[in-house]
Amino acid sequence: MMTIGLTHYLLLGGLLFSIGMAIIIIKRNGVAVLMGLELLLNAAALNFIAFSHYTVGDVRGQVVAIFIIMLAAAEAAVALAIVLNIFQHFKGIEVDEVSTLRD
Amino acid sequence: MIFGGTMLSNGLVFARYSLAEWIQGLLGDRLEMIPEWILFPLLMLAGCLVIIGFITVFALFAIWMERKVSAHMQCRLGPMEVGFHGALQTIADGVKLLGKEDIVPRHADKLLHYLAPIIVFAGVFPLFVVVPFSEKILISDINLGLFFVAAVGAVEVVGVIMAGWASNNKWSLFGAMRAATQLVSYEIPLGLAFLTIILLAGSFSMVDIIHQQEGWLSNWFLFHNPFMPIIFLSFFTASLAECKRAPFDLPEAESELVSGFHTEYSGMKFSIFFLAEYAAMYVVCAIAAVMFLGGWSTGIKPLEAWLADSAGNPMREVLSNTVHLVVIVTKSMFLVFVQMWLRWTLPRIRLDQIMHVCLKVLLPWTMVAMVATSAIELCWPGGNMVLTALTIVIWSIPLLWTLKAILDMTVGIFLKFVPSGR
Amino acid sequence: MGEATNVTEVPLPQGGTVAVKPGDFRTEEMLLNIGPQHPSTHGVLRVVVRTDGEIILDSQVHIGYLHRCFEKVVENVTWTQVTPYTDRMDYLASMYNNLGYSLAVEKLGDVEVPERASYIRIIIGELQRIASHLMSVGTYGLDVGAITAFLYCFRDREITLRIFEEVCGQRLNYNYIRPGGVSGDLTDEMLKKIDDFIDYFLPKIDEIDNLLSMNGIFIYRTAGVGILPLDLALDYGCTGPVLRGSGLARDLRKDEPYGLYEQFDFDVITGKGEKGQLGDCWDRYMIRVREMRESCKIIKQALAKIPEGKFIEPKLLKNVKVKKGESYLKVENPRGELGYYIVSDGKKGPYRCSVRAPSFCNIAVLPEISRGCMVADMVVIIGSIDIVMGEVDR
Amino acid sequence: MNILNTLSILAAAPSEATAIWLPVFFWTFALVSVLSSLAVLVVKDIVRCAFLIMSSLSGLAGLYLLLGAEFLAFTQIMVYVGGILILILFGVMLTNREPLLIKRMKATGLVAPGVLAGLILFTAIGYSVCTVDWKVTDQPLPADADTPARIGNALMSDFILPFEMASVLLLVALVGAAMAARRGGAEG
Repeated sequence: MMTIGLTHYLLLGGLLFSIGMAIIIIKRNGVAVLMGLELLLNAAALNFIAFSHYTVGDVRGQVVAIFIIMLAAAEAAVALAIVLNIFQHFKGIEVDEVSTLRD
Repeated sequence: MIFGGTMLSNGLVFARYSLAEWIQGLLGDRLEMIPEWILFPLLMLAGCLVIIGFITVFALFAIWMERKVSAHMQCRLGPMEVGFHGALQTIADGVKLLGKEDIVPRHADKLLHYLAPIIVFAGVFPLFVVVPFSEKILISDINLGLFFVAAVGAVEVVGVIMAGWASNNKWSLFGAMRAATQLVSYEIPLGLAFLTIILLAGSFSMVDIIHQQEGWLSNWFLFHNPFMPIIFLSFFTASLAECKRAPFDLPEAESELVSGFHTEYSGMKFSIFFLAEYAAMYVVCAIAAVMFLGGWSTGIKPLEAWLADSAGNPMREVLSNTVHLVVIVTKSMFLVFVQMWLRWTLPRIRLDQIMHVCLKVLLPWTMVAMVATSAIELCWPGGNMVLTALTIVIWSIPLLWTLKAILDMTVGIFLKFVPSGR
Repeated sequence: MGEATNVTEVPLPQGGTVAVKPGDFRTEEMLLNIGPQHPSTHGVLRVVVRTDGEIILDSQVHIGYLHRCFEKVVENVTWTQVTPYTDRMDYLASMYNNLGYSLAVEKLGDVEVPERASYIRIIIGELQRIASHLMSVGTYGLDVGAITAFLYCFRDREITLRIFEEVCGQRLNYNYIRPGGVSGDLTDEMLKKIDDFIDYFLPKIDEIDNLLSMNGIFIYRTAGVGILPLDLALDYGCTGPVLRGSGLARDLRKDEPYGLYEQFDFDVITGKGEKGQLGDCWDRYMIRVREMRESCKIIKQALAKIPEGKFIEPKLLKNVKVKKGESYLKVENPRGELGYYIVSDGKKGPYRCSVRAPSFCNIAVLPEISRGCMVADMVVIIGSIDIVMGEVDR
Repeated sequence: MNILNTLSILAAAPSEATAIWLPVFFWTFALVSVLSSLAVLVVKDIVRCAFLIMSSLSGLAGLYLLLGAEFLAFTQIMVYVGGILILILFGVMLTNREPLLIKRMKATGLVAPGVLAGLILFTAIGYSVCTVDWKVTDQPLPADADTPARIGNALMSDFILPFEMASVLLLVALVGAAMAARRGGAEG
């Protein structure tokens, strides 16, 4: 068995980041887009923690990851409020139909 | 003969060593032959089996106890047929449930319907990893104990929502939404109570928290200062809500939502929900006992000192662990009994009222108590005897009243019990 | 359930209103079927509610799942054969159905009732009222989730049922009170038993009060919920505890005494809005608890002065002769005014018999008072109206 | 022996014998998160998507454990599984016309570009990851390091400003979300 090193985690983070990106592009539902966004943020957090573990041997990367999680929570709350408003306004949350700035 | 003696001592050692040590003792020299990398997963497996065994045995007992407690409170006898006073009734029911058809509603999301009970159970099961029984009898004393409890406890709600959604039934969905609202909201007072204890103990670890409370009874965090009983009450109330027990059993309110999120469940899946509920009951009560009631500490300083002084005295170590085991289980079971008592006495409250209680009653009071406790801890680190005495004096009236009520009830159950009719 | 075309003001449970117009929704409205198979609809009531989240916007009561053609069936039987059918209407207060019917027939047929029979009717009737109210109070506890109160009530109701069983051999459908008297005498031993029961039962009412009526959460759940204003109650023809809960002291035993009720001293209980507002669920519930005390009072008085004598004219056990004509007579059933309208063409049985069932009139008010409440309140309101589907559907 | 702790001990100071399990755990957790996030791309039912995202993020929490960040792992579970997932599910349920029918989502016309973009991005990242020398330290955090305490100290010393800003941000987000989701919030 090979040993697991920093490269593994970075590649995994990159893979998840790419998948998140693809979700954001492909999905039409506002809530699903939000899920892709969460994946992006988490991929970044994984990188931070991996770096923290393998390159500095410190907790600073973990602290940044905590801030990322916190940001994700705030973002999710606000984004869902916006999604609800979009739903009320457009009677649907398909993001490509939401194309007007005002009515 | 020697072999028998080893077995006997190994049996006793269960109360002497943690699980890993116990297995080591059981295998003896043969352990050397097993490579460590195999032993490691085996140990994990053994831990899981021990937890499952405990949950099953506890649930069997607790369900019987619940039926008996409720029956005697309601002037009935409860199960009497299977075994001594119906003690085996739960097993009979379990066998019956196993034999039931597993019904999945049409148009239900079969995969999620199947996964939901597993996830609910997975939200409770790992909590037992940190629930301590004595110095040696615990699966693991991870240094983030209380935080682990708060985190893993949050998983349960996912399973509940999954069950409600997948059942394709409006009642189930209602129950799931209620559960989500309630469980997420009550995590806040729960978390604040955790914070206060972490603040006092300076550690997340369950064992550390208990060690902080050893010695006399007045060392218990419950009596730390006059605000701690408020935190305790708030924690207990919130934990009732987290376990979905009456008067907060809205997610499964049988008179409103038929059966809430598990309306469409039968057979084994239903019994897993049930098992998880009872396991959660024990966990929250054991954690309350650890946080406020000194965990396994007896509260008698000389006895504790005598028990702790076990250097070169294996029998006393066994005794010490046994006593601690009995003490913490008794404390937890007492709280479990209070949960049952409340369930069979109080009506259920309404959804908006449940939020009112959480956000406008529990939260402010817990906040105030937490701030006050931290201020006190800042002024008198490690507690203050005057404050402890004050706590005991102030709270003795409600405490005595509760004890009297319990006494009345027990007397009522055993002496004044009249079967229906005359 | 019509489509709302204009803005409707929907009251919220925590006070204030919310304007709802079509298309204006944060959440989707949901149609919810409560019943006919549901734990708290007290039988086979079906209520279709339109909800926004858990708040009820509108509801409609569907009945008829227990229809048994009572009024048609009794056109084909003799006067005395009708009573078993009346038993099955309000199966929780069968004695009263018997009594109402018997009184209507006696009024039309000019049948003289022995005085002892009148007393027995009052004793048994009030005992039946206690049994019925115990059922109502207990299941109400069940509705709000207090299961122990339910079993306490059932424990005591069991005793009344045993008394009934000893009196007439039946626990639920008695066929005991019949035109001309009652079908069997109350022995001294039975009277003693009833007396003992009252002595035993009066303190038990305090127990119910302690456990349920004055429980903080119970008051929290029921006070100020499902408020029925007096004019609305009168408009819908509500009677019994539902009407008295709204504050009107209307009791046929006082207002239009039948039997020998004018000779007895008791109070008519009305709601006062002590805990919430006048006419809320707690008031309606509390009326029943307090009426049990009044019933005990009446039974005590009746037991004290019950005369010796016949309990029925033996020839009347076969059949009654009723002349041509019609009569209407109403009695105060535990649920309200139970009216019997009987038409006779001089033959062996009724030509037509129509019943004014109190539950039927009371349940009609449900959509009005449940609007703006939560789904959990719906259960509480249905329970506070205390319906018996056997009577609603007949 | 602490069974749960073993995971992080395993990662930080792997003994010769137990290190053999480290890749197993890594691959398990990695597969869970990658497969479930890939499934999100394919699955049409939005509720299933939400649960898949949850499983993906839980897999990440497992990886955090392996990296010796237990505090982060439990925070991840608490915040994502207990909080954000519930929010997302509420969002899903509140924005579905037919609450009880499985909602089939339509994809945009951007499936091919989306997949392509993902592939290109991954290639770029993979290339840079493999070519750069990351200066891996030979002194990772000791296994018995009190990471929660260290994190707490870091938050209260080096990161005090971001920490305070974070609380303000959370408050603003809370108020903002409440205002935006208020009934009639769209009209102002």
